[in-house]
Amino acid sequence: MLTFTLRRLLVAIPTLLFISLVIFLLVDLAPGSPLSDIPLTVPPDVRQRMIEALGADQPVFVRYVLWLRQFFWVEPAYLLDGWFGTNLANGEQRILSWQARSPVFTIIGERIPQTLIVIGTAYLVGVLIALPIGIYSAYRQYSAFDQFGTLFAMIGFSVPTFFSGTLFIIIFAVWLGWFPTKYDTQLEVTDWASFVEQLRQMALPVMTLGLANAAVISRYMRSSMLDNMTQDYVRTARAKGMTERTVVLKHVLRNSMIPVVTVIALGIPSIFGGAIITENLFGVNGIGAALIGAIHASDLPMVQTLAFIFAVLIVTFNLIADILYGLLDPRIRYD
Amino acid sequence: MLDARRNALIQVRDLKMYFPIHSGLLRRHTGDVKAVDGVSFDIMEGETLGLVGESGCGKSTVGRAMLRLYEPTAGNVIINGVDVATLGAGALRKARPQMQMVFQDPQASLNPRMTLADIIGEPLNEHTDWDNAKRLARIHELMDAVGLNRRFANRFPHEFSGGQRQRIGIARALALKPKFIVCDEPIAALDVSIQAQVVNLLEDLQDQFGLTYLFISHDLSMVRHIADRVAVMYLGRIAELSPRDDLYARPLHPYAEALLSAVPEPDPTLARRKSRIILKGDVPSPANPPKGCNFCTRCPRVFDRCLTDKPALQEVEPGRFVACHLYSNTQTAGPTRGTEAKEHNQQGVSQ
Amino acid sequence: MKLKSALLGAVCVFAFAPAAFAERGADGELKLTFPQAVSIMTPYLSGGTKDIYAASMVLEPLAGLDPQGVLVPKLAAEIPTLENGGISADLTTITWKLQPGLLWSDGTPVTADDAVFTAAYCMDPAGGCAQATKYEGVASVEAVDATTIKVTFTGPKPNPYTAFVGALAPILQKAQFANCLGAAAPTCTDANNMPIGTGPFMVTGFTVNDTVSLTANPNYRDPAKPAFATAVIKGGGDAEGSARAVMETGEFDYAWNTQIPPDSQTAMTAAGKGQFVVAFGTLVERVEMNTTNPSPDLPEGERSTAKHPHPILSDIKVRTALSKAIDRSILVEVGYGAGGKPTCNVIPGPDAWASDNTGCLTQDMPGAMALLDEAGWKDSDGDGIRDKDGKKLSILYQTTVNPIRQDFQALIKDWWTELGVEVELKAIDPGVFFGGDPGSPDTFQKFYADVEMYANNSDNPDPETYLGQYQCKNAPTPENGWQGENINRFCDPAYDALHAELTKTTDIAARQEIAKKLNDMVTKDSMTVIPLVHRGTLSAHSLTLGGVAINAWDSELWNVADWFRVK
Amino acid sequence: MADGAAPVLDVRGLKTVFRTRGGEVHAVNSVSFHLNPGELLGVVGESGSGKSVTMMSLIGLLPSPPAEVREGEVLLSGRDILKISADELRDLRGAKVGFVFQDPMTSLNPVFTVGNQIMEPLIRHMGMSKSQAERRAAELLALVGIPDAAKRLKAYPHQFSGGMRQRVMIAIALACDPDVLIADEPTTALDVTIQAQIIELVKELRRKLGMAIVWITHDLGVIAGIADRVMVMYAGQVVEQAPVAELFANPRHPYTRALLKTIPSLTGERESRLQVIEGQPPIMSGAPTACPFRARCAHAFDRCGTENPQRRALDRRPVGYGHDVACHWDAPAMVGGAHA
Amino acid sequence: MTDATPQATVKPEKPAGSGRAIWQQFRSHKGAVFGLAVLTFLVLAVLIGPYLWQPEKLSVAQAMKVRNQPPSWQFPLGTDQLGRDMLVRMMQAGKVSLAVGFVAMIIAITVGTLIGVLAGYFRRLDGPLMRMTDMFLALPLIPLLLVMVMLFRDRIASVMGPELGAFTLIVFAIGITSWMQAARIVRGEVLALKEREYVLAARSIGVAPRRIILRHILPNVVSPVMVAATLGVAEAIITESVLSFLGLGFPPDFPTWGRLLFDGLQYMQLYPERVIWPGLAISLTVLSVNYIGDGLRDALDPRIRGR
Repeated sequence: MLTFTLRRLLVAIPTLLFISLVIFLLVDLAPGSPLSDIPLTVPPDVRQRMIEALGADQPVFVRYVLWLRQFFWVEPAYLLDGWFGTNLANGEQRILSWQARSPVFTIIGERIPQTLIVIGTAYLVGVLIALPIGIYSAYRQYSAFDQFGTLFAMIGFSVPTFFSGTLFIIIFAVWLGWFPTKYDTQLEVTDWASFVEQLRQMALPVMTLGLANAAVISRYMRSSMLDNMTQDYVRTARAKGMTERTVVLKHVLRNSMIPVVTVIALGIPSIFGGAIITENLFGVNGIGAALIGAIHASDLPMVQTLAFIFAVLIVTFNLIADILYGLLDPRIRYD
Repeated sequence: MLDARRNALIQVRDLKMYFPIHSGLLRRHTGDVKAVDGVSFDIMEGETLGLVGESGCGKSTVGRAMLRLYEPTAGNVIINGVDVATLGAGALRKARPQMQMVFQDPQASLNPRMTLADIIGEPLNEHTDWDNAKRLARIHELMDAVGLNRRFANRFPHEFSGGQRQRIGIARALALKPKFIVCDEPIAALDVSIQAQVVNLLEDLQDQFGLTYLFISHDLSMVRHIADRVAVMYLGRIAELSPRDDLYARPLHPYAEALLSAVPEPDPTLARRKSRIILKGDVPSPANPPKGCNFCTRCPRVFDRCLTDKPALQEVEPGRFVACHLYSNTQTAGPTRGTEAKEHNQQGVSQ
Repeated sequence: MKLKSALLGAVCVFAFAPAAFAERGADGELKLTFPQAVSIMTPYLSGGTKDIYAASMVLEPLAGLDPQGVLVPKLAAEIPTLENGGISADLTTITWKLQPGLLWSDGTPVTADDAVFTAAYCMDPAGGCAQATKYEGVASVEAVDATTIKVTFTGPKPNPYTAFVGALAPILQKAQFANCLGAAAPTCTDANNMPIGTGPFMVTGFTVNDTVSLTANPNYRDPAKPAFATAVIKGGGDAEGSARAVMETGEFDYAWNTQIPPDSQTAMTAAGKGQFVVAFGTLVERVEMNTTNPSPDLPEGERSTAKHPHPILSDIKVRTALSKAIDRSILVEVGYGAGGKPTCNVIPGPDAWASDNTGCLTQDMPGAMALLDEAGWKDSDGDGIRDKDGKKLSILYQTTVNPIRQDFQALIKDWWTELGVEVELKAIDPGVFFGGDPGSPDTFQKFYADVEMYANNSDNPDPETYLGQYQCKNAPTPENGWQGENINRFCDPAYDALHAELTKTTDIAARQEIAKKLNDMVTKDSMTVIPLVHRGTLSAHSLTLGGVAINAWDSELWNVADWFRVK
Repeated sequence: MADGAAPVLDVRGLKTVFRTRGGEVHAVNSVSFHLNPGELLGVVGESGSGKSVTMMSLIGLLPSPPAEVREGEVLLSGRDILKISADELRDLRGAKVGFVFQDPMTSLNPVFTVGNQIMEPLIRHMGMSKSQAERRAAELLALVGIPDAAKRLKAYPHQFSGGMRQRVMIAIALACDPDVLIADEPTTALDVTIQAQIIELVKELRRKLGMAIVWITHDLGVIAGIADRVMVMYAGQVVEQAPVAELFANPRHPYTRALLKTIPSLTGERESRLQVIEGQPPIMSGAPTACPFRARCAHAFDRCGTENPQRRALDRRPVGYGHDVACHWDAPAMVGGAHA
Repeated sequence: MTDATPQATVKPEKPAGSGRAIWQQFRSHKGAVFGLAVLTFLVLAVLIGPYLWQPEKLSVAQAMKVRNQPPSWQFPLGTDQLGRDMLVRMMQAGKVSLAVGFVAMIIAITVGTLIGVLAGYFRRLDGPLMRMTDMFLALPLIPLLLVMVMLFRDRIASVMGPELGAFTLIVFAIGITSWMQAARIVRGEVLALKEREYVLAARSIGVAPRRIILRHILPNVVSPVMVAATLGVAEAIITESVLSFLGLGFPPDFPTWGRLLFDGLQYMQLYPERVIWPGLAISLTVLSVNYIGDGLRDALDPRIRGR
């Protein structure tokens, strides 16, 4: 297990370097300029000066190497300095967002909490809704409940979040007035009242995303349960006189969860990646909103960094999913 | 070990099939699963050689490696004078028609999405450039030969019973008029009443077309019926190779003896009288076989030398080959000698 | 129009309501929402209106402009003029006096040195100052004494109210920004995000592209203001969501830039929680005619350059016909409602500067058809599309991605198709269209299309610079890397001469006359620019928010110190 | 054969059908049999003959739908368990009736330890505490001949060989000391030498514990060595039933006879050609109106096509207790047994 | 045996794999029949509908009077903010959306299956191809699409014209960025299939790898591919709407369902039918394609068909 993990880690390094190069080039080659916001009355030479001030006039490969150094040396050094009060970074220049002129990692650091809280909760809620639906759908295959579950999942697949989100706003905020439409990122939970407030403002984005997530995961859960329901060991459990509850919720579920858990783990990077449209719609202003904002403003350092972090997370969680599979399934031997 | 009486169609020499084990950080080659570890035998033209052994002993691997479905690690497989173990891809393809295989699971060995005619006709597509009519005629001919109704040519495998499916598999193997067929547990997945049908069919076809069979099975009584000579495998090696009647009447290798004694006797009176040798424990892993004789961990007659030296397969009686130290101190061990050894060792274990 | 007069009435009532009885911080929290989030708090490093408006709550210039475009003193004691001697007779210097006793929010005094520093900060060529145009022509800035600032220009400057005037050019605190000169400017994250200012509020918390938290400045010069103790600017979402948060759910007090369809405006107003307000500046949605040939068949480097005149649009009759076919009032009705009005001018205001050019306001289909016939474009093969010499009257019409612009494209395409013109539409991401990347074929400067539509405005009531765009020398070409504001490559020596005269004229009435003439030359005389709609900025505020006086010439939040809670 | 004692299991007229899209399949058709205390009843038949389905349906282990137990009585220690609720039935399964299935590779849950799986019925049926159950589980493992039992409790099924897993299955089945053990082809998936080990084990356990066993198999050889009484099934019906020696010595149903002849012997004379039963077993759609074996039967006559034969006794003992057969043909007794 | 025995004249049964049998199995799946009916309806509506429903072209002035109308006899689905007939627009949009959805799905499935089969069948290609798949999964989609569109739009447009060019580019862009799931699924299946005995049987006959893949492997990965395909259609239709939203899609006068849905959003409260029609159309397409996929999967499998 350990050597397997180490091996996968070793393979991940060249993969990541390659991905970083592709991302760097892609983002760099994409058209668009951070200066599109500047009034049209600003003369060209001033624009040119501003572009130079953004550091965009060096050859692309020089910038790639510099960026790599920033990413793998300077920024971690700042992180360590922040933790231990050391001075590894030695005042070196950090990666700055072109749009906000502040360090990209500081911005991302500010945004991760709300992304994790909102999108993470939505994912969790999605999983918590999906599992029982999937389990019961499989247990009563072809029942009315199962048919309804299929329909629910299909709607979840086919309705874009910008549509369901707006619908929820109109129903729950405008008509019913239950929940606010704008997420207050400054809200600190200190007492019961603010906790309730936090729950209220999370309600709409969590509902929107949770439903979409639940649709997907419930399908996986159902098919995995169906695969296992017909296994011989289920008959053994019944032959031992175990209650249906034990048979389904202990024997079948535990086995069915193995592939589902890895699917869930593979979906976790999307939590960090944020849900671009949902975040934007509700003003959650997490990573997803940062990404779309940066793309619209052609904020190259921000897009590159976010894209690469996302790639790192995907690679990492792929690895974690593999390891989880091994941990959950005693039959798997990696060596 | 050549049998001069008849012409050896097949000569297998020191066939090895190792599946490498890679482990560690750098995926280094750290060992091998020795599925087949130096197997040699001949099969005479028109003969049926039975290959018996328990699951995991490597008997199926021998069959597959002989037909180059696996790339053998070492050794020669000379079929009709050609060493197929070393042929290049093109030459191998040309050599394929003369050697064919019948598989164990008639369900799994037929593509569920192809019709019977497609399945039987596939070898013809590959190796002939016949037109449709000619091919169809041949398909019908083959269906007649294995006793399938011609009307079923457009049916799918799942529409047939297990026995009929196995007939399809046999027809496919016969399509190119092979000389040699490896029957890899062809009856293991069939019901008792159907097994007999298939075995009879195989025997009829052998007579009709002069086929040579390697009949791989774990069913000792069926092998007794069909095979002329029988090889008993244990953990990748041949323990004993003897003419059928000799083996069943008086097995020489302790493993062969135990194996035969473990077969249930379908006669209550005999069954109750029969004294059985019950082997202890399980077969060791082929990735980590014992240092000495492969059977030494379970052998009721094990002695010191068995733990250190691997016995070679030697002819201890005319036509009888055994790999056991009980017989290895002499090149000309006769039946008496073997019996003595056996008695001696029985005393040895009874302590 | 009923809505608009109601709005104006409201503005009058609230803007001049006596707020003196109020007490600083008595009205609790002011909540604002911007569809685009604030990314930085100094206007010198950002061109984004959202950033400039947010910064205007904290940083102040010497003088600002009121809703009528009239100068009002902010930090200055009074507006310097020729009459009071603040401007030298040769128009080369302007001298500002600071109000006495001004303090930064950290309690230190404001001095002339801060202004000197601010000019140096923005004029440093390595700093990438976004407002460098504000300091163009400035030769030197000196502190005559602690409260006197003298700005010297390189030549006579008929309009010297650029440096230190308006939300784009506020005064920075020297002490805070001293280490942020030149190349270091972007790295001063703390100062850029939480500048110390003199405005009614000061920043207490800043989350990039999300939220700005502010609290009343204890050292603000009017002890009774601001009425609110704290303020928060929440960014993100879209215009729809921002408007909804004020007009329907009442979560926010003020939403900037709530450009939504007229129907939705009416529906939201009906909810009775807030109202929309509009400010008309000089923003004009227009169609620009390409005078050069954008054909992709031309070699790269000659496409859309003066080398090849446009095969169709070079004919003024065609251009006029295209303009005549457009019903501008329908455009307004569909796209803007109260937030726009039809116009034929590129300089639609202030009134004194605007030409009374109304010829284009009524649609004239027969006239347009006649003109095309006259120009020789006739539908000879009966396919519904006019042609001449075997060439079809076919036009590629591009603009940015924006629902209203796409509606405009659809309508104009309908009218032009009716004329017998084949129209192909294209919509480009605004980041690319306005991005100015010389490598991209889709920038508005490259103009690889026959006509394109966008909006532009003069950021100063005096349009001298703005009108300067249409000089021959400003045409984008491959040689200058496609940089240049003369988008349609209009070139008329008479225009250039007249503009040169404008830069020398000091008499305000004369300047206005020249500006009107220049305006007419590019619009009704040559039909190179077809103005469509004079757009206002549409914002929304809650009915419980008083004192809002929307302003097109300065920050919309120019008088945020006077805002209060209606009880 | 303790005829005097009341049977632990008495099945009367059991009928099970499967509902499929193609119609009903009568998988078990009026099957009656009994099992005396301490007796080993062998049930022989080919796949599809209904031998497993019979055993599964009497204790409610068939998935429903599509299976439906339509008629019959199943008296377990005198109590009709087809009439009790699903919950009560669950209380009997694993407690009064233990099961061993064919494939030890798939019959154990791969993600739980062997100990856990043995302890489950102990905790459920015997109300043991965890530690009690653990002690008992270790005893059981030792009982079925697994060395180092206490340690092996923590191992997972995949860490055992096939034979060892089947021993674990037996330990689970015996955990609550059941009156009846139903072994459904318990050695079919195993190698001969391992099969021999398991058979020895079962014989030994039977001596020690004295439970009654139903042993389902298609291998007459296994039956010959282990059973007291044999029941032959074909197409969902019992065609012949007799004490084991009697059946092998004097089979009376043509199917039983054919079956015995198809098996090549390991010891006797080697036949030049194997006996075959031509044709295929039928699929039992609809209630049978004729003898299901008639198409493959050498002795079939008119009556076989119109009337499904009832079981009839061949000696003085009632049907089910001596030798009985379901055949219209009055077979002459075979001289010298099947292998003559 | 070659001479004409009486048996040789026996006519073989009709192949059970013929269209009729497949159709019969398909018909027994209620959901699939429903799906087929709905999809047929949608396809006919977008293909034939425009010929059946040709309302009089309104001038701009006339259209201005009928803006934002609710459904009526004159405008069965109402009108939009410019007074255009929504039914006409829905039909135009449907043609594009359905075409984008299916073509992009076919590209994605083709690429995914190809990569999956190669990786699964040829051990040596497995590592590199799967690394590549991981990489594509980790790539940021939007910048990738931006670059592709920037690099190729004009070149393609100059060859094929703006509309067909945009179609080709969009379909290609979506296809090329959504094959990864299919590749992973197919690889897993192939790894299992290639150990099946019938593949061994084919090898023992000497069938070349290419033909083994075509004849023995591909037909048997149809089921999982079908599932991926149905989801792919929905994803492609929705991705297209996001692309249009970013200005990377079709020319602005070229409606698609995704675009109509997006445009309708800001009118959702006032005129909910503006989002209901395109939303319904997308959902129905996805739903019907999914059920058809289910039915086809069963119908194409001779094992299930015979049951």
